[in-house]
Amino acid sequence: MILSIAEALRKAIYDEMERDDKVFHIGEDIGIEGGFGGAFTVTLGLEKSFRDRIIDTPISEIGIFGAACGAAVMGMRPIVDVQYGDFLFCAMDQVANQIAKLRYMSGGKIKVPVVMRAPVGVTGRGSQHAQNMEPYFLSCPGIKIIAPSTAYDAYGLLKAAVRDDDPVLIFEHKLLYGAKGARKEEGAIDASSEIPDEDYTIPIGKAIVRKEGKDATIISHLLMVHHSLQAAKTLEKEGISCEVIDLRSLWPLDIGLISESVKKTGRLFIVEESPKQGGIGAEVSAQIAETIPDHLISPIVRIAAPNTPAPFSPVMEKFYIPQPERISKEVRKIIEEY
Amino acid sequence: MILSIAEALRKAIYDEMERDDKVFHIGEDIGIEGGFGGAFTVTLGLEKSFRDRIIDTPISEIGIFGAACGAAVMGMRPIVDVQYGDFLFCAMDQVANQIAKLRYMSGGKIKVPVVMRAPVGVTGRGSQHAQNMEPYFLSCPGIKIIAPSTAYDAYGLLKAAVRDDDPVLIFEHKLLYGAKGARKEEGAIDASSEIPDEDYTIPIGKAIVRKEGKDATIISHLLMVHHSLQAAKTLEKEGISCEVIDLRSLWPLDIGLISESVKKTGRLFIVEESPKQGGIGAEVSAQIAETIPDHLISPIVRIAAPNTPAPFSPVMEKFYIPQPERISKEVRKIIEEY
Amino acid sequence: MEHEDIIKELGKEKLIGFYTKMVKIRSFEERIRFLFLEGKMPGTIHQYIGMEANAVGVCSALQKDDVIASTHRPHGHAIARGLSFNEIMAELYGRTTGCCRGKGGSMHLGNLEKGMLTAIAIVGGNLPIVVGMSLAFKLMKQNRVAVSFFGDGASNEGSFHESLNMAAVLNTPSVFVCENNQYGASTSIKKVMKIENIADRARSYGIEGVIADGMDVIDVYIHAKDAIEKARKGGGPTLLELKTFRFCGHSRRDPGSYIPKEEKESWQRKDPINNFKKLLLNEGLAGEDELDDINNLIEKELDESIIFAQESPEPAPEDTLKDLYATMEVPE
Amino acid sequence: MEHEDIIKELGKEKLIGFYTKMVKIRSFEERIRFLFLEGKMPGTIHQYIGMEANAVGVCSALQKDDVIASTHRPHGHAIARGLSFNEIMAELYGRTTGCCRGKGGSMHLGNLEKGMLTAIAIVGGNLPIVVGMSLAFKLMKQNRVAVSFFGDGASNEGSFHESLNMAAVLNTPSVFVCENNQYGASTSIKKVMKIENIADRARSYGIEGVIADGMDVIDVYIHAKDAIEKARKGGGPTLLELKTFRFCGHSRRDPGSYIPKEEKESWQRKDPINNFKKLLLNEGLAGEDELDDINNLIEKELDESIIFAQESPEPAPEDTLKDLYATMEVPE
Ligand SMILES: Cc1ncc(C[n+]2csc(CCOP(=O)(O)OP(=O)(O)O)c2C)c(N)n1
Ligand SMILES: Cc1ncc(C[n+]2csc(CCOP(=O)(O)OP(=O)(O)O)c2C)c(N)n1
Ligand SMILES: [Mg+2]
Ligand SMILES: [Mg+2]
Repeated sequence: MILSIAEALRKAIYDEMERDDKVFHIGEDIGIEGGFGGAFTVTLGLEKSFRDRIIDTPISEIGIFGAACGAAVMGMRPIVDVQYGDFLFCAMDQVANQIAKLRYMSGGKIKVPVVMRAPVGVTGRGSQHAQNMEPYFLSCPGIKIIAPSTAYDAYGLLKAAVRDDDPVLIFEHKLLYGAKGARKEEGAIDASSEIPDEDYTIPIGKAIVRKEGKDATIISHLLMVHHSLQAAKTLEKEGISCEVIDLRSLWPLDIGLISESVKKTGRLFIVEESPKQGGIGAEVSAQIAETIPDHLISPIVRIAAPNTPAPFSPVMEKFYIPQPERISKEVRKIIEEY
Repeated sequence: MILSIAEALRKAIYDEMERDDKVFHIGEDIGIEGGFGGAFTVTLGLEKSFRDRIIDTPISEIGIFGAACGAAVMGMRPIVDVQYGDFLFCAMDQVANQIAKLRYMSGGKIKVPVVMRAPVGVTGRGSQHAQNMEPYFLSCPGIKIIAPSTAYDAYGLLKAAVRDDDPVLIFEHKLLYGAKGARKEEGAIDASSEIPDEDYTIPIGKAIVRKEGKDATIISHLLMVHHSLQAAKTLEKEGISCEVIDLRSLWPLDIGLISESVKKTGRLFIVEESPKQGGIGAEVSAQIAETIPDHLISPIVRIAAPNTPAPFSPVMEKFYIPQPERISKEVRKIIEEY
Repeated sequence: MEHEDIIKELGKEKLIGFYTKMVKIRSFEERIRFLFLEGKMPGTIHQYIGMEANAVGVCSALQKDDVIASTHRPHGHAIARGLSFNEIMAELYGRTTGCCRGKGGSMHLGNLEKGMLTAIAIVGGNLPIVVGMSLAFKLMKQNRVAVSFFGDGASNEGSFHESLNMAAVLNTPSVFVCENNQYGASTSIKKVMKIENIADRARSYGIEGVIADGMDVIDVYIHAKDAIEKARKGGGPTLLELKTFRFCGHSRRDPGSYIPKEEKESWQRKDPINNFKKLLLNEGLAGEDELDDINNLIEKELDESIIFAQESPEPAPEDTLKDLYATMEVPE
Repeated sequence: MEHEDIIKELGKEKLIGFYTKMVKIRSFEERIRFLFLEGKMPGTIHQYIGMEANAVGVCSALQKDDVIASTHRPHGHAIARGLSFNEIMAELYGRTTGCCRGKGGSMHLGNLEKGMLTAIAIVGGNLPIVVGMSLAFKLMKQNRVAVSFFGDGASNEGSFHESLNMAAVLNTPSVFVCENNQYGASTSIKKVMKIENIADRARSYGIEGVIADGMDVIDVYIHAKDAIEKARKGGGPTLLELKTFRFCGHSRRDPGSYIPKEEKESWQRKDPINNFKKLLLNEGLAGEDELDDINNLIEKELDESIIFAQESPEPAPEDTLKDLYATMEVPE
């Protein structure tokens, strides 16, 4: 059946909860009758099937993440919803000091299988409901990070995350959910997929080539995969053949696949929606520069948001988010120059 | 007079408080009679001169950073002490969502001149009192980041920070304070300097060459500057001439100075005490790789802690922190290979 | 004091002022709701319909150089604090003439020159900042007060706890106004706290907790005035809980289906504007015509502000790079 | 119940057990203080001297599969919960035989198999986790209880507020034990809260707040038992405040000069071990010899644990790279 990302995530949660009664979901407004199913409808209706395991909480992010941490340590499989990724900062101590470190501090004697679901993306709400939080967690050992750009991946990655014995942070993009009706997001992109009726997972740590090409490698995740593919399409018409890689996992990074591609194309572009400073692009760039610099025909280019918070006005917002045109322009420029 | 970093910071705070009655200091245990003067003696005794402006608080990091934020908006010049940088996570929302963004969200109509003092460094206390927090804030537009490795710089940079109209985060290293007596840290390094008796500041955003050299550029900050200099000394004896640059400011980065050096030496090593993943080294590496890749004779090398939290045992801790021997080994290896 | 005496003491002008401000808020919210529904406005909004007596009652008790801080639901606070329709409307349209030059949008309205901090859209996020603003007043020996508006939901955040305790021990001139509208997003307070009155939480900090009827602007005003003047005199912070309700969804997209019909209706009978209007008429403080004129003027002002906003220049894309640092350009 | 009756009910064995555990803690702390002063031990420590009755009273009321969570000051909790001197001592020495294999150190002691979570050195950081542990028990329909130990200082953290409220509304089997030792580091609670009893903060969450004498192991035990059994029976969380004092500095380097002499002395007269010893002797529950034997045995056990620790293997440097992920190697 064809599902949107929101639906695919919902199905994954449903299926995992049915499979394993240790799985529960906790968050604000996730299971209220007549409510939203979380800020982006992902959990809508799940409380009807699992009233005890869809747990609505006070607005208390420290409490929520701590609760998930403690429950995980005792053998449960919590999934946390944080409404907007930006609010991860409110729970940052629980995420970065506790969830990420507990196993290590215990000498490997306990495990903390928490799944944390965080919507990200710059979407007309101003600076505090807009951040792509990925870079903050890339600096934090102990957490795996995934970021599905299609419904197929969303289903398989979330299931893999629930079954993983380590903490997994899954970033979901507001413009990719495919929420419908009143909750449809402006500027949303269709990321729905055919979801086969089988129990599949997608391995954490594996990127995927979304489009093959030979002149340039474009690396991205979430919404930027779609923008990159669009740019690649434009460039293709001009005779520039781009390989587009969807990272899917930000940690661990599938540097193997990226390297293979760069060895082939000789050119690397990293596209991300967060500010360039200290972004995902920096890490990817550094790994390539220190391992296979000789394969680069041209300088690595990071295409990112500017080094500012997200502005509100649509005009500025459009400038802020790397658009397909900007991506193709940057690629074109490099190809022309080198 | 010759002062340790702790003393130089104390003097800077004293001098700034005397100069401007808008300056105040807020934090836990900073001005208690018979107490510590903060966790590392920096504010010791200051309450005797400025009882109203050395403000002891409950253990409430959200409250402390919020209080500084609000006071700054209303025209005060707060300095915050956070005991251990690790606790910044407890106040992360106030730092990253409020302090960093308020001016921007207001359309530039307000300003938030907060100085945040955060001790960092891996020092025998286990994972939660050990983190080098710099990378988390490098991803956060709106905050300037400084990191003095000498008492001279500590004095000048802190003064510059207090006078700066933007939020400034100053990372101080536990092993460089030079605290004395019972509060001396094991493994501490002497970073004291002659502090001239004049009102000087050090511009934020300017790195400095600590040692000139022609074969390789080593970039670092805080404790790693001292380790790098030691490595450079060893290498010098072997005929390898290293240029050692002390970043001093992590944001903005003095990429100009770094580039000049790399153009000269052709080799870049970035040393940092935090895990490699998503670290400062990634950003520096990416900036160099995208601007002057042709000047590189050899691949950029990041020398950092492993991608784990800090372990407790001294044996593992020593392995965790990049030691001078490791730095010289890495440089030597590259020089031999390229 | 009895209600009647109070009305006398406040006098016609002030009371008509209350009415006007409340209608301003209501009319503004009704109008932009349509602009949103018609797709003319970008972003999202959280509206203040039904809660008008809170902002107006509190802000009317403030002096010019006092400061308020607001939340994701700031339209009412902004209007009550005296921001103009123009600067608010233009901000919602993301124009350069907006109070945040288009950088903030609905959730970050503010104009510090008029005594309102840029609104903080992180639930509970403004309380610690209000402690700081009032701490600044105390340190500078200024007789000013800082007021935090926040919701019932926010009172479950750690920031609430730390802020009230810190304000208590630092004895800052702060007033914490909890607008208890019974819901945090879709969640009834009954589900997320086991106490009846949020005001009771004041006891944990050794400060006063006070309850007022958030559907009665006069009751709000009186209690707010007490708390504000107490703070101004060095008496420290107060937690003021206003019992209220929103007559709209949580945000633009929310039909509010989680609220039982009876609950909604029982609160709607307490409509702060309708009832206050009746009072004005009954007490002979105003005639229907006079009030109609007020409404009409407001509608006109709204028309103008929409035109103002729509005709205001859009920011240049590159304006994105402005306004972050006071002392430097955004580094590349 | 009167103290006398209680003593009868508890019986000799249990009471001698209390004594033994308290002396174990005290002796351990005294011993490692010297090891630190002599520079034989790495790291830093926060000691539990004077507070022994808290850990022992509470942990004695627990069942085997209950769980506790501790803080930066965890030695007493670890010993009371039944971790062995060997595994604790070896951890302080950073050896592979330590309860955290040398990865944790003093501030992160724990052994979940023995019912103690890896200690959390972030003040207030363990409370939310305890909510989660007890939530797990509730969801799994296990009759287990989770206990958080934390300090007076921690009760000013946002995490305290969120945790107690959440435990209250989720009705989890949690007990929040606030060891009010009058100081958070160098700061007197009088400076950082305007209330007398932290237990009163329970009212903000609609749960019970109880005070016990933290210098009296029996009083602690009784109140802890009530709270724990209430939680176990589905009665929800309790905030249990123990009035106590530390007879040592905050941390290894702290001479505690900020504590007035009289305050120190008045508390020292309440020494939980001395007084309990007197009680045992007075009630004829034990003779001096018997107690001396206990002390001697403990000293011997300590000697052995120091040898055990010192002779235990150091981790290999590369062990740094182990124990982070359960499912993969640390990526390069
Ligand atoms: C820290 C944080 N958590 C969650 C949210 C999402 N959110 C926005 S408004 C809201 C409800 C707030 O309830 P309340 O404080 O009662 O204010 P009200 O909306 O009723 O005015 C929530 C959960 C947020 N903005 N910030
Ligand atoms: C979030 C956080 N802030 C500050 C500290 C530094 N610190 C460690 S212990 C301590 C005092 C704690 O006081 P209390 O909670 O009363 O416990 P006690 O030390 O008295 O047992 C402080 C401030 C910390 N570890 N974590
Ligand atoms: Mg509400
Ligand atoms: Mg204490």
